Amino acid sequence: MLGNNKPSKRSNSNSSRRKFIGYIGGGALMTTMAGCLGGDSDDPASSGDDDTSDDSTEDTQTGGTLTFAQAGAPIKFDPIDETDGASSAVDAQVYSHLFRYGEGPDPTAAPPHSLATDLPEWERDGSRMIVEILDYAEFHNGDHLTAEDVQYTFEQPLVEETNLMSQFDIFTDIELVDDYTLQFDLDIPYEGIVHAMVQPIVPKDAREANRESFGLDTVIGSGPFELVDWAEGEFVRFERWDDWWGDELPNVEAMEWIPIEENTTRFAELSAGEVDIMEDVPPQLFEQFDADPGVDVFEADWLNYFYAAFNFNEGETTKPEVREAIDYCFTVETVIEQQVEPVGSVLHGPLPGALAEQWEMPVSEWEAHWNDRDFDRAAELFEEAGVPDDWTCEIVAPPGETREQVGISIANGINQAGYDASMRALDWGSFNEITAEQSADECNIQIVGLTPDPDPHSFLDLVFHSEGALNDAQYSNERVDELIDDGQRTVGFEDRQPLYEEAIGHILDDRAHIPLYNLKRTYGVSDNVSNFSVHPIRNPSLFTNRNNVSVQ
Amino acid sequence: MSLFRYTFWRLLQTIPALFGISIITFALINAMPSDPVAIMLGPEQMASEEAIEAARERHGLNQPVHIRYLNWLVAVVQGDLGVSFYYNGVSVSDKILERLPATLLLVFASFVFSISLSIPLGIISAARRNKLADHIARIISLIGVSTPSFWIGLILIIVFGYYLRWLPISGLPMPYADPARVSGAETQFEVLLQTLRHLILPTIALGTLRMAAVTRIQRSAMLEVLNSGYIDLVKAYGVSGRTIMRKHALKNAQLPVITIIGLQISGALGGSVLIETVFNINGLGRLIITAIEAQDYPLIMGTTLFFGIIFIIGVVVTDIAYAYVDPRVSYGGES
Amino acid sequence: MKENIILSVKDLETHFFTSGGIVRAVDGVSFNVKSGETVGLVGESGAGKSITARSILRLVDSPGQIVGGEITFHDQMIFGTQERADGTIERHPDMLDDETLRTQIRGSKIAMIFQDPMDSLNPVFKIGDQVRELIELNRDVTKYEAKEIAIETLREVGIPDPENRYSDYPHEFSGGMRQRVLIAMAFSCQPDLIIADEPTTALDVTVEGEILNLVRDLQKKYNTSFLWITHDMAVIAELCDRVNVMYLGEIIEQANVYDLFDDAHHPYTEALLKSIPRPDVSIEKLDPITGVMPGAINPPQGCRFHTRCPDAHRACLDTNPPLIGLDENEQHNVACIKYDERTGYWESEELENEERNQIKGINNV
Amino acid sequence: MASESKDTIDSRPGELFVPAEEEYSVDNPDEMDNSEDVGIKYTILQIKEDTTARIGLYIVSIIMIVAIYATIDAQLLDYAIAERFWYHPEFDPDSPEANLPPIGITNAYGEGTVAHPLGTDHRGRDILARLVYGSRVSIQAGVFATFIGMAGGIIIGSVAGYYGGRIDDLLMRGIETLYAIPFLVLIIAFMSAVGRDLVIAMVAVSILTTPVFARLIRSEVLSVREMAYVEAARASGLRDYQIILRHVIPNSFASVVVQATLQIGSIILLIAGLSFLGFGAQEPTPDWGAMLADSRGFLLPNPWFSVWPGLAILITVVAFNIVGDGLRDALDPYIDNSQKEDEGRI
Repeated sequence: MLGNNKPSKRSNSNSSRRKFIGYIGGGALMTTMAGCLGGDSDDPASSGDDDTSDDSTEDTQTGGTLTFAQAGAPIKFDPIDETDGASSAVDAQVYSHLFRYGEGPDPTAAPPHSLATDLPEWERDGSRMIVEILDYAEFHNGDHLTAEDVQYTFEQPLVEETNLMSQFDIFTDIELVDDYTLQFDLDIPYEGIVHAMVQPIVPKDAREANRESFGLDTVIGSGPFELVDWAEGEFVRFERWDDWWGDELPNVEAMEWIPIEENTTRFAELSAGEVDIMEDVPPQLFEQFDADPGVDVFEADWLNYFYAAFNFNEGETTKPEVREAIDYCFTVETVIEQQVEPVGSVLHGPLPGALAEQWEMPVSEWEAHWNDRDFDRAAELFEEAGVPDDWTCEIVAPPGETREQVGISIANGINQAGYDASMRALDWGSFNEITAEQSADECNIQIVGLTPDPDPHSFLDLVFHSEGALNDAQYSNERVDELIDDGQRTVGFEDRQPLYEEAIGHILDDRAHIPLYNLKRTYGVSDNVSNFSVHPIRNPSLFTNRNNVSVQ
Repeated sequence: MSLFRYTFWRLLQTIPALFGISIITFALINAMPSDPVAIMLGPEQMASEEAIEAARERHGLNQPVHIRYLNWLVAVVQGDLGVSFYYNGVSVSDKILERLPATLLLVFASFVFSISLSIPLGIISAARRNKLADHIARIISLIGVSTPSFWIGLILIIVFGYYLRWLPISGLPMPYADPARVSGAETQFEVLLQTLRHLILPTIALGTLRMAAVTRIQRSAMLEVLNSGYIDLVKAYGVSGRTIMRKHALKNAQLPVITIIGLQISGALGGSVLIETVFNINGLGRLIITAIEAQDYPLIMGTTLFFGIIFIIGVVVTDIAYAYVDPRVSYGGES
Repeated sequence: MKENIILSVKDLETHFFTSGGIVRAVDGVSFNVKSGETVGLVGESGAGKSITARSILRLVDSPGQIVGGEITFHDQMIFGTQERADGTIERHPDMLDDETLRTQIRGSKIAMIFQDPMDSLNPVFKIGDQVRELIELNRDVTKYEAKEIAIETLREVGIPDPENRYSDYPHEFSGGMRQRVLIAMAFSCQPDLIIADEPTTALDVTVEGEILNLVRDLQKKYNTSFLWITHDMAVIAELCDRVNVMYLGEIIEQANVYDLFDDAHHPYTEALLKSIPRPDVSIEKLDPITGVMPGAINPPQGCRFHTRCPDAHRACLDTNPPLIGLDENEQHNVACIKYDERTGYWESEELENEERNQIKGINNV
Repeated sequence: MASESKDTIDSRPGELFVPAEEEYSVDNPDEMDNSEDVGIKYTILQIKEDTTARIGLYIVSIIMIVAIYATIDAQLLDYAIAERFWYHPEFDPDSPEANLPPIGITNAYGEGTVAHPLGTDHRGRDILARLVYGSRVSIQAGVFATFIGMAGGIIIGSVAGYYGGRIDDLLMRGIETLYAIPFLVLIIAFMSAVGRDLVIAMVAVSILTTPVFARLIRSEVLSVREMAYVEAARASGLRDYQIILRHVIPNSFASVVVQATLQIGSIILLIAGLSFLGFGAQEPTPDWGAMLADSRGFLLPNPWFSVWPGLAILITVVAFNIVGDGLRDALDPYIDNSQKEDEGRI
């Protein structure tokens, strides 16, 4: 839903464009991001040490209040103009979505959790889709939910030019076939657009009545929970909407979400029983979870991709030998094992583990492509490339503990190879300025993360296509551009897969990036909560087509 | 000159100071390297060119600086501090008024804590000069003045928050908040109890420095007073030691304490920024940190202005209190 | 002059234990004050006059200590010592404890007028209240009566429109007015003895004249005995009946005022008299006493004045002369070996200046 | 309240008994002669006697030596000494030669071991090493900012105090504005505008300590200006700036020195506060405040991690304050410094 850029809308030149790179990870100064994409190959529950699958058999009590400690404070609950993950997590409870995710990372239709009664029917070889929605959905204020509301939800971001504008401007036209059926026309055919349609639907009339206060004072959705009261930075209080039009009601009667930004305090409230679930468990507290029997850690693999991108615009990193030399400066496995485990795992290619498997990518080949640490070889390559002795490799990254540590380890490696290297963590504003300029003496390597839709196209197009929205490193390779554009147009897995495999092959040969790691979503859950589960993409999953959490 | 006219005149004098603050803050903010719009649109957006341009237009960021300052000033005079970027859509004044009570409560509590402890401590240590009580008081106040307030906060959190779990360590519910919104409280009285429980640790952390400083001043002021002629006189006329302390000496020894309290308000407000961060209290202090990190121009201007206003009110109040206590200072006369 | 002595001071010693050494500010002073009599205590600054005065009311703070001698007022012993078995001195059993001293003596029996009017009135309280409080404390009268007395006394000491000035603050009074208030305070408590510690020094001459006349009238009216401390011989001549001249912590001459002025014996007293203009005697040139009073930490050998005494002989170095009576009923005593044949003063040669300075050099640490 | 009456007799030196008196102290009775109590020699002598001041002086000198060593090693030799004999305070070199314990999150913040007496931080760096090198930041900031603040304050204060009138009002209004915004808020706004870096933090703090000295010196100058010898100097035709430099400033020097020592202490606290909020020294520079900020994330696994930096700050500031108090008592026991004691402390 969040995060991907509309490929068809080519922005003109690659001039200094201000871009943001999807950023995930705990400890962000700004609010933390709710889950975007997380692939989890088999069992939906995480690979953590929890065992949710079996306790659904015991009699789940209903009632009670679930308290949930968010890592960031939500600001506004208007799906049309969403700014941060904490707010979108709240929206997921209050609004019903057009489509929902099933067990794995593919969008499905699962009424009453999703408004769409079925997956979209494609026409005009992929450039038109028909979506049918159920006819008995109602909003909290009693208004009836019709196709008009859905149309309004997808068109309004363009009218108000909100942040979601770039996601929905792929739709050239949205027509109401009848009260409960819509026809979406796409600028260019793109199968993955369905991911962007797992979108909370707003009540048109209620929102138009007072657009300014919608999402602040008045929050009207059609989901199983009503938002009864909230104070920014203090709490958000939900109550179960007993006459919800769905066939099943959530077990918990009410929910209280409290933002506690400080990791340790959040954990203390959890272990003190003040809070039932805690979002985002920092690595250093994993030991505390083992020590405390009353709480468990749930981990979900997240479809994100953290990498070190070289500056192709100017400076030493434009030379392939220098990029290879830097590869020799550190062993990615040891750095990630030291700095990122147990909150993430190492990656060797631009697609995260689950997605790579789903698209049958040669992961073992990718792994062989990267070298272990060898300072002499690195020094030789630097010599070969004629790098001046006083060269300083400038590494930059936006704020974030894990990213800074990885950056420092890389800088150490380059130091050992005889060249100077400096690692700077910048606040978001200056990071964007510097990466937009890509000047040689400001930014040779940028370390950052990406959270696009779980479709290879959006991963590759964004940063490897010469006109990709986030390709400010200005990597360009015609063959790769061709493969990505074809990949988007073709329909069907068999035809798209080889295109992407070849494109990634070129990318790895050019060493455009050094893939680093994939971060997991972590939740600390106390024992008196049952049926809690994590999902590769949408978290926290409290009351969904997959589970219905309950609390003692 | 009556008290009222003195207050009015004193407030008038603060207008240039307020004006000065707004200029300094506006100048500082415009020197900020990065572009607030880029941040405003949030890191997870794939914002395209148009979205950025639109946001820039919406917040009037493309006019020249001095025009923007004048618009801002005109708006402020009418009480409209503009709309916050970060909390998109929420007006700055609402956000500040929403967060102000927590800071005021915290600063007020820290003053009550520090004054109620430091004045008796200062007096006792002056009365029992070079005796045990004096040495203890001096050691406490010396350490108190030299300890970083946020470090005390951390230690209190470790000891009372995590290990002993006696006291809550995060958040600060307002006493007037309605019970439904405060966890663990049904009646309004219980809300008050919760507020007090939440206040204890942050108040100690913020108040220790002030308590120590006022103790030192109270002690040296008391010593000076005790060595003065009028104390000799009343002693010679058979007035008891207790009355001398409680009546004759105390009132004079309060004067330097009152002036220093006025000056400490600025320190306390500064300190609250730290303590609110440590104790996760949603006050003005944390708001300004969030505002600065998000380079939210109007919010920064608003909070800095409010900090200035609170300080100036504090100084004026202490001046009046001083004039009330010390007859030599006639209101507005040759003070 | 009535015979009964109301205050008697014998061998009073008050020392200060400072880091630089023990300062013998008052080193064996004896005198007495008869009822209705005004006794003067005169000497240069640093002679220990004020310390003597404050010792009488035990107002000496640390590091100062009254370490010896006896002070009795009527039949009450304000200060006294006795020897313990092991030779150390302890407090005399019938010496008044602090509480009784405070309630029965201070203010009610003995009052004090301080030197610096600017610093002796509490700046944050009204003048009237300060006077009323002392009256109320030292005379068993009601609050209302005390206020009446206060206003009356203020009028008596010459403060215009006392009813209104009652509620004014000290900073609204001039130096002279404030001194009048201090005097009002003293008299209003109807004490038997008032100790005046250089009350007019801080005032300019004209105001000083008025204050002196005021005090003389009130003294006659209430027949209060006075212990007047000053460094100004003119004030002594004006007010006092008997005089004690002090030098470096000791009384070196005692006499009633006429004998002192006409027939001064001690060289220091003569020098003092020579150094001021006198209406009754015409002298060409005032010659001030050479040198400065030495430090009291270790005073000069023998007679303490010998370092500056024009008639100093070698014998003066041997003993520190006690007060000896010049006549039978000891009205006029002097502490100088010139008047005591046994000391061999006349046989020894005169001390040379260098020797005197040299000796002086020793004690100047 | 005051000790009422104590009838017990406690003997004082020299077997003389002491009648219990209300214990209100008189420092030096009016009869005392203390004409020689002046001059630097005497001040040092006084401090020697004052045991606490002496202790303070020792601690301050130790810390100064450590800071100077750290500055030399860090800025000139680029941690050469640290690397050979000890641990590199900024990086966690996972180079095998440095035979360091394996660095990584899981075993990073070990408790105190022989190799790491105070344990290691979340990046495996030795806490003791970082404390030593962190002293560089605090002392540099404290001393640097104080001197600049003092210089600025002397200039502004003496000009305002000496000339008075409109200049005085103008300068004082400016100073008051700086005072109106709480110290920390103004610095944070300043830092966010100009950029977060230690040098900038120091400059910001020194600009903002100027008012403290300006007010102090102005009041001193006002009192000194009335003195006879300044009148005499003016009468003898000395130009204003000569009078200020030769007469006015030296005489107000006593309280300036005292205020400077106390000010260093409060600046160290302020810089620690700034670093705690992320506005002071940036990673990986070792800095006490920043260490405290890092330690917040590890209060549970390793509470000691946040104790040591705080203790370092406490001891340093206590030392400066003791020396400041000692100086004040030595230079002028009755210096009316109570007013100027500690404006602007956070």
